[in-house]
Amino acid sequence: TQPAGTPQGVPTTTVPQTQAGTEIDVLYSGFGTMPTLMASKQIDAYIAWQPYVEVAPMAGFGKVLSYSGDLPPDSKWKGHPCCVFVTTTGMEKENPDLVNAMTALMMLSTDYINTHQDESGAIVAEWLAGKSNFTYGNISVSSEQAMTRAIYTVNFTNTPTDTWQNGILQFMYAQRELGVLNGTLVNASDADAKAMLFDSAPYQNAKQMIQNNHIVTPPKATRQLGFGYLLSDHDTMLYVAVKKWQYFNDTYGIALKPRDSTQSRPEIADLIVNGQPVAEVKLISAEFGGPLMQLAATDSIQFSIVGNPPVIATVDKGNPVKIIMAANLEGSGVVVSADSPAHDWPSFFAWAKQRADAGKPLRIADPGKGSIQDILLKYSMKESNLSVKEVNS
Amino acid sequence: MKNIANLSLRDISKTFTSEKGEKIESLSSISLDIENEEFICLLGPSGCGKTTLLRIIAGLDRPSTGSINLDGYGIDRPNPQIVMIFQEYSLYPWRTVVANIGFGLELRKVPAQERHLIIKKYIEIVGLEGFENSYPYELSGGMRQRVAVARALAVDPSVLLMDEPFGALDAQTRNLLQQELLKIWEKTKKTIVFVTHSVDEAVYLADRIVVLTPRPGRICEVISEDSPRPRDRTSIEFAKVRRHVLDLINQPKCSLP
Amino acid sequence: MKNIANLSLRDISKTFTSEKGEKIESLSSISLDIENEEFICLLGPSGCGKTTLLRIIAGLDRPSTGSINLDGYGIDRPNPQIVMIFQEYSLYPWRTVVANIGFGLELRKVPAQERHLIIKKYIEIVGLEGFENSYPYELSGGMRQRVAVARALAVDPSVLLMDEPFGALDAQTRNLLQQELLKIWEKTKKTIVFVTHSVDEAVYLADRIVVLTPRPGRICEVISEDSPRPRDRTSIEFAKVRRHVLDLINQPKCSLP
Amino acid sequence: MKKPLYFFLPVLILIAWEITATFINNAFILPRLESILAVLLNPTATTYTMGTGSLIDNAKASIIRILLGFLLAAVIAIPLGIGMGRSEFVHEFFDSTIQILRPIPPLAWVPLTLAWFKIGITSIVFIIFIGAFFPILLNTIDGVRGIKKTWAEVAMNLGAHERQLMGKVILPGAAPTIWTGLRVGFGVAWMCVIAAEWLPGTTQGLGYLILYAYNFGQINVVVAGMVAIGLIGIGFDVLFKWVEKRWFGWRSLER
Amino acid sequence: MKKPLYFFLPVLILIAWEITATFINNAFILPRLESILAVLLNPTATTYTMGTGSLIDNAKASIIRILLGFLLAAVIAIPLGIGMGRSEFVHEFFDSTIQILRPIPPLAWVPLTLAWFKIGITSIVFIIFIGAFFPILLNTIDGVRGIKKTWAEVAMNLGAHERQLMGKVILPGAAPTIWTGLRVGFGVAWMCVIAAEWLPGTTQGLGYLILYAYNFGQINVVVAGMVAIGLIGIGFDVLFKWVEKRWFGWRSLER
Ligand SMILES: Nc1ncnc2c1ncn2[C@@H]1O[C@H](COP(=O)(O)OP(=O)(O)OP(=O)(O)O)[C@@H](O)[C@H]1O
Ligand SMILES: Nc1ncnc2c1ncn2[C@@H]1O[C@H](COP(=O)(O)OP(=O)(O)OP(=O)(O)O)[C@@H](O)[C@H]1O
Ligand SMILES: [Mg+2]
Ligand SMILES: [Mg+2]
Repeated sequence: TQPAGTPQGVPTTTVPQTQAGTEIDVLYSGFGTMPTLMASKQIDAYIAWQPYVEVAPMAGFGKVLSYSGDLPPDSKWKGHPCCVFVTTTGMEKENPDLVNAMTALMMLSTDYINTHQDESGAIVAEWLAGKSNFTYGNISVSSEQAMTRAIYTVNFTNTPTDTWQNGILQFMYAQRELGVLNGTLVNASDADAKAMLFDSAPYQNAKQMIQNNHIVTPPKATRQLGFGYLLSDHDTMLYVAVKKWQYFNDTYGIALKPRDSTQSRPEIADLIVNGQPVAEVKLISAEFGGPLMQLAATDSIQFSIVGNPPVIATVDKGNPVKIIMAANLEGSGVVVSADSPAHDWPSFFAWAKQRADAGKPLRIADPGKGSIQDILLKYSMKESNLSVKEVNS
Repeated sequence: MKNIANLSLRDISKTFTSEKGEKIESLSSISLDIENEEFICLLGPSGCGKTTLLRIIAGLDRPSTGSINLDGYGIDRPNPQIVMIFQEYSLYPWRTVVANIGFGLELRKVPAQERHLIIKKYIEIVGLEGFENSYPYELSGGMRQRVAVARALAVDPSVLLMDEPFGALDAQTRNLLQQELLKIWEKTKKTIVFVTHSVDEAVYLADRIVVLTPRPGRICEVISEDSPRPRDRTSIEFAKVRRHVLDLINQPKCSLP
Repeated sequence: MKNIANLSLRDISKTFTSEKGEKIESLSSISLDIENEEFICLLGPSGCGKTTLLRIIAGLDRPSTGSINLDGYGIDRPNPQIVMIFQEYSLYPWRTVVANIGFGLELRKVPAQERHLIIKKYIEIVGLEGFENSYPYELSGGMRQRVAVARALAVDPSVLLMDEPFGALDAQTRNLLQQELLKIWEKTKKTIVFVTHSVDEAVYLADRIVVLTPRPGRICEVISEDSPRPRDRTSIEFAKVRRHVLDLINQPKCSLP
Repeated sequence: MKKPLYFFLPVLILIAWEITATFINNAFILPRLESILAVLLNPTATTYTMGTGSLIDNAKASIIRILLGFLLAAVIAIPLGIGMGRSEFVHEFFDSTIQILRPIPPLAWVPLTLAWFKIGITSIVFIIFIGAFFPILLNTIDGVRGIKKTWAEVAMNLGAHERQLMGKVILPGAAPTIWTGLRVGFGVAWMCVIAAEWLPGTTQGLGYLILYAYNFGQINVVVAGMVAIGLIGIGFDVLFKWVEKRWFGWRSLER
Repeated sequence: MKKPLYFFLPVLILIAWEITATFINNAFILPRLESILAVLLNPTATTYTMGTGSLIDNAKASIIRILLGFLLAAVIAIPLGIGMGRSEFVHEFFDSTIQILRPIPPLAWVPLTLAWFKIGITSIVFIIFIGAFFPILLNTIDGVRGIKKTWAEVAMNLGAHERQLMGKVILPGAAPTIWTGLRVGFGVAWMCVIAAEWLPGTTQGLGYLILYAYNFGQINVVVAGMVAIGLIGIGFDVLFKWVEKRWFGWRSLER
C-alpha cells in the first residue's frame, strides 16, 4: 500500500524491500569517510555530491561510474533538483527588497559560473581548500584541477520551473515513506505542499530587476543577517558572488563584499547595492543541512543554500522557510573502486549480479538515509530490479 | 575578669543517636566546679566521654541535659574565652608554623604588626625558634603539638581544654612538654582541663584529678593533689598518690559502668 | 627447634638516603644476643630507629652493615619464623576478624578445617568471641590490636616482633592486654622483641630492657629484670626498677645522640 | 526516595520549560513537553523514531555497544594499570605514550578507526574503548599505588609469594579505587556513544537517533534521546554505587 | 627527562608505524610519517590546512575557546560545588538535576545549544562548558566534604564567622581536590573540542581541522591534528601538575 499523498506512478523509493533480484547493500556514511572506506576496500562504490566524486579518480582509488543525471532509468533523473536557495518568510516581510536583491545577486552569479567555468572552479578550490593540494600518499592532486572538473558536471540553473517543483515533491513523497514527516506536509495535496514550500516571487522580481538593468536599493537592514551554506560545489554561486564582488559591483551595482579578503572562506560580508552598504551578512558553513534549517527556524540565518530534503522536513514542522529557486541541478555522482570491472550501468549490473551470486553483494555508501543521494540511489537500484539492503553493524 | 575563669558544670549528660537509631548514652549527670586558674586532669577509660565533655564545654556540642556557666554566663556556642586543643593536633597543613599560630589572631583581626609580636612570643615560649616557616609535615609529632598549644595560647583565652595532647609522644618528649606546659600555665595562669590516659601524667600535672567511670561517663572520684611543683616522679609521695589512683581505677566502683 | 629461637644481631647499622639525597643514620652498630623464649623490651626516644631495627630483624629491610642470625642462619628476607606486629595494626579492612586471623594460614595453604580450629583457638586466647564476623572498622582500637596479635600467633612463629602495640590504648585496656600477652607468651613460649615508649610497660613485661640512644640509635644500656611475674606495679621493687630506668633515660649517656 | 526536595528543581525546570515553550512556540528552540513525552512514554512505538526501530531498540543497541567497549577497556586497562602501579619499569615504559594519547578526543579517532578496524561493531567498540580506557587505567594505577605499604609488608612478613600478594592484598586493596575508575570510565563511555554511532554502517542507537533526528529537524526526538541517555546513565551509576557500597563499604567506614 | 625508557615505546611505535605505512602504502589507512611531520614541522604554513589558516592559528583558536568554556565552568561549578558540599539542603536541591544532565554527551547538546545561543563563540563555549562542568563540580563537592571536621571546629572554636570559615578553612582545605577537578575538567574540555567545533559557522580550530581534513581524505592532516591536540594536552597537564605540586604539595606530604 502506498502512503497517502503518493501520486500514481511514483514508485516506493526509499523503504528497502525484500524482493527477488540481485541484492546490493547500502551503507550510510559521512561523505568524509567514503574515500577512506573505498581506499581500504570496505566499499565497492559510493554516491556523493561534488567535489567528493571528482576527487576519486584524481586520488586514484576510484573512477566515476555515472553522474547523477545519468542514473537509471534512462533520463528519469536528468536535471533532478538538488540544492535550493531559501529565505525565511520573516525576512520577506521585513525587507522584501533585500530578499529580491540577494536573489538577483545569486542569479547573476549563476550566470557568471556558466560563462566562466574554469575561473569558477578556481574560486571553489580557494573557498574549499585554500587552493592547497590534496595529498593522497604519493599522489598530490591540485584542488583547482579537481574543482574545475567538478564544475562541468553540475548543472547551475535557478529557474523554478514546474518540472523542477514536481521533482522536489518526489523527495517529499520519499520522506513521507521514511516517516520523517509528521506535520503539515504529511497529508497535504500537491498544490498545498507547493504553496507551503515555494515562493517564487523574489525570483520573478529579481529577474525583472536584472532585465531592467537596475537593482532596487533596499532599506538598510537593522541587524546582522546570516547566510548558511554547505561546503560543496553546489554552493558555488555564493562563493563566486563573494570572491568576484568587485565584478558584480562594477557591472550590476550589487555585491557581497568580504570584510577580510585574505580569508579563503570569508566569514563576514557586506551586501552593497548601488554603492550603499545595506546589510552585514555572516556566512555560516555547516556539515549538513539540518543545523542550517534549525538556525533558520530560530532566525539566526535568513538565507541559505541547502539540500532540499532538510527544507522539506523543516517546512513540515511549520518552520517559516520558503524555497525561492534552485541553486543547482544534478551535481552528484556514483564512484566505483578503481579495480571495479564496471564502466557503465550494464557492466555495473553484471558486476552486482556476479558479486551477489558469489555471496558478497556490492556495498555502496551513501551520505545518509533520506538524503538526495540516498533517494536517487535507492530509486534507481529498485528500478533496475536490484534489491537494496541496509548495512547495520 | 580577663584570664581567669570560674567554670561550673551542672548535671551535664549527653546521649547520641547512632546511624542505626540506637541511643548511646555518653555522659551521665556530670557536675563539677572548676576554680579560676585551676589545673584539672580528666582520667577515664576509652569511650567514657572525655572528648564529649570537652566539646560540650567548648560549646561545640550541646549537652542533652544540664548547663555550663563561665563566670556566670551560660555557654551554648563556641566562646572565644574557651579554647580547645584537639586530640589530633589538627594544624592547617597549608599554613606555616607562624601562620598556624597566628590563625586565631587573624580571625580576631589583630593588626599584622601586633600579631607578629604575639606569635614571636609564643614561638619562644614553646621553643620553636628556627621553625617559623616550616610546614606541619616537616615537624615531628611533639613539635606539632607545641604549635597547637601556641595557637591556642596566642588568643589568650581564660580556659584551655586539652584533649590527651601528649598521647602519641615518647617518654622523653612527653616529660619535656609536661614541664613546659606547667611553666606556661604558671606564667599565664589559665584554667586548664586536661584529658589523659596516663595516671603518671595526671599525678604530675593536676591540682585535682577527676576519675570517670566507663560509658556512660560519671564522676567516680575527685582526687586533690596539692604537693608543690615541680613534682618528683621518683619520690615516695608521688608513688603513693599514683598507687591510690591506680587502685581507684581498678576498683569496681570506677571500672564498671 | 620449633618455637624457640636464638636471635643474634651483630653490629647492625642502617643509613637511609632521604629524597633530597641527605644521609640519615638511623641505627649505629647494634649488637645483641637474644635467648630462646626471652622477652626483650626496646625503649628509646622517637626516631631513634626502633621500628627500623624490628624491620631489619623481620627481613623487610636490609641493614647497611652487620648481620642477623636466627639459630645460625642469616636473615636477609622475610622469614616465616619471624612475624612482626606493626605499629599501626594494619589489619585488612576488607576481611572479617576470622579472615584476618586466618590470613597467614591461608598463605601457607593450611586446609580450611584445620585453619578454622586454629582460628577458633586464638580467638579464644585473645578474647574476641562474638566478634568473629565483624570487620575491623567495627572494632575498638584495643580489639583491633588483639586481632593483629592473633593473626601473628596463628602462624606459630618462633620470634614475635611487636612495635609499640599498645601505644594508643587507655590505661585499663593496656593493662589488660599486657596481662594477656604475658599469659600467651607463657603458654606458647615465643621469643618476643617488644618496642614501647612506656617505662612502666617495659618494667612490667621484660626479661631484659634495652635502652637506645636518640638517633642514630645505639644501645645505651641493657637492664635485666628477673622478678617473678605477674609483677606488682605498686610494689617498692617495681618502683625501684622504674626509677632506675627513668634515671637512665634522662642521663646524658642515654639522652644525647 | 523520601526526600521531596529531590524533585523540586526538576519539576521547576519542567514547568519553566513548558511555559517558555508555549510562549516561544517554536519547536526548534524548545519543543513542547508533550511532544517529548510522547516519544519517551511510547518507548516501544516506532512512530517517532524515523525507521530506526523503537526507542527501546535504539537504547538496547547503544547499551550493548557501550558494554562491549567498556568491558574491553576494563580487561586491558586493569592488568596494565596493575603492572604500571607495581613496577616503575612498566610505568616508565608506557607512561609517555599514554600521556600523549589521553587528551585525543574519541571523535578524532574515527578516521584511523575506520581504516584499521573496518566498518562494523569493532570500530564502534573501539571508539567507546578509547573513551573508557584512560579513566580505568589511571584509577587502577592510583589504586595499586595507594595500597598501604604495611598491608603488603604484613603479607610478605607472613610469607606470601608474589601471586598471593597480588590476589590477596593488591587486588582487594585497590578494588575500591579501581571500581571508581570503572564507574567514571562507564560514564565517559556513555559520552562517546554519539561519536561512536556517527560511524558509517550505523542505523540504530540513541546517538545515531539524535543525529539523524536532528537532520530532519525533530528536536523533540533529540531531547527525548538526551533524556533517555541521562536516565540510563543514572541507572548504571546507581548500580555502580550500589555495588560500591555493598562490596567496598569498608573503605569509607575505615578509620 | 633523564629516563630513556620514556622514549622507548613512542619511538618503537613510530618505527612500526613507518614500516607498516611503507608496506601498506595507502595514505588512507596509514599516512607516512613524513607526510604527518610535514604538517607538524611547518606549523605556520598554510599549505596543508585547506584554508583554515596555519596549524598554529588553528591551535590558538581552539585553546582560546577551551579556556573560555573551562573558565566559565570553573566560575559556576566551584561556588555551586561549595554550596552543595556545605549544605545538605543545597545538595538535595540540585543533585537530581545534575545526575540526569551529567551522562548526556556534549555532542548531544548541539541542537539545543544552537537554538539557544545561536551561532558564534557562545555556543562553542557552551559545549566545552558542558564537558568541563561536571568534573569540576563533583570534585568541589568532594573536596568540601572531605575537609577534616576538626579543621572547621578549630576555627569555630577560635571564633571564626561563616565567611572566615569559608575563606580561611573550607577553600584552602578543599583547594587540592578542586584543583584536581580543574585538571580533569580541562582534559574533558579538550576532548569536547571536536564536538564544539563541529558547530555551524566554525572555520578554524584543531577539531574543525580534523573533521574538515577528513572530509577531503587528508589523513595525514588528521593525524597531525591529533598529535597537536595530544601535545597541547600534555603541556597543560604538566602545567596543572606543576601548580599542584607547588601550591598543594602539603596534601601529598601530609602525614
Ligand atoms: N557524634 C557521635 N555520634 C554517636 N556516638 C558518639 C559520637 N561522638 C561520640 N560518640 C560515642 O560517645 C562515647 C564517648 O566518646 P568520646 O569520644 O567522648 O570518648 P573518649 O572518652 O574521648 O574516648 P577516647 O579516650 O578513646 O578518646 C563513645 O562511645 C562514642 O562512640
Ligand atoms: N624509609 C626511610 N627513608 C628515610 N628515612 C627513614 C626511613 N625510615 C626511617 N627513617 C628515618 O630513620 C629514623 C628512625 O626511624 P624509626 O621509624 O625506626 O624510628 P622509631 O624509633 O621507630 O620512632 P617512633 O618511636 O616515632 O616510632 C627516623 O629519623 C626516620 O626519619
Ligand atoms: Mg577522646
Ligand atoms: Mg616506630
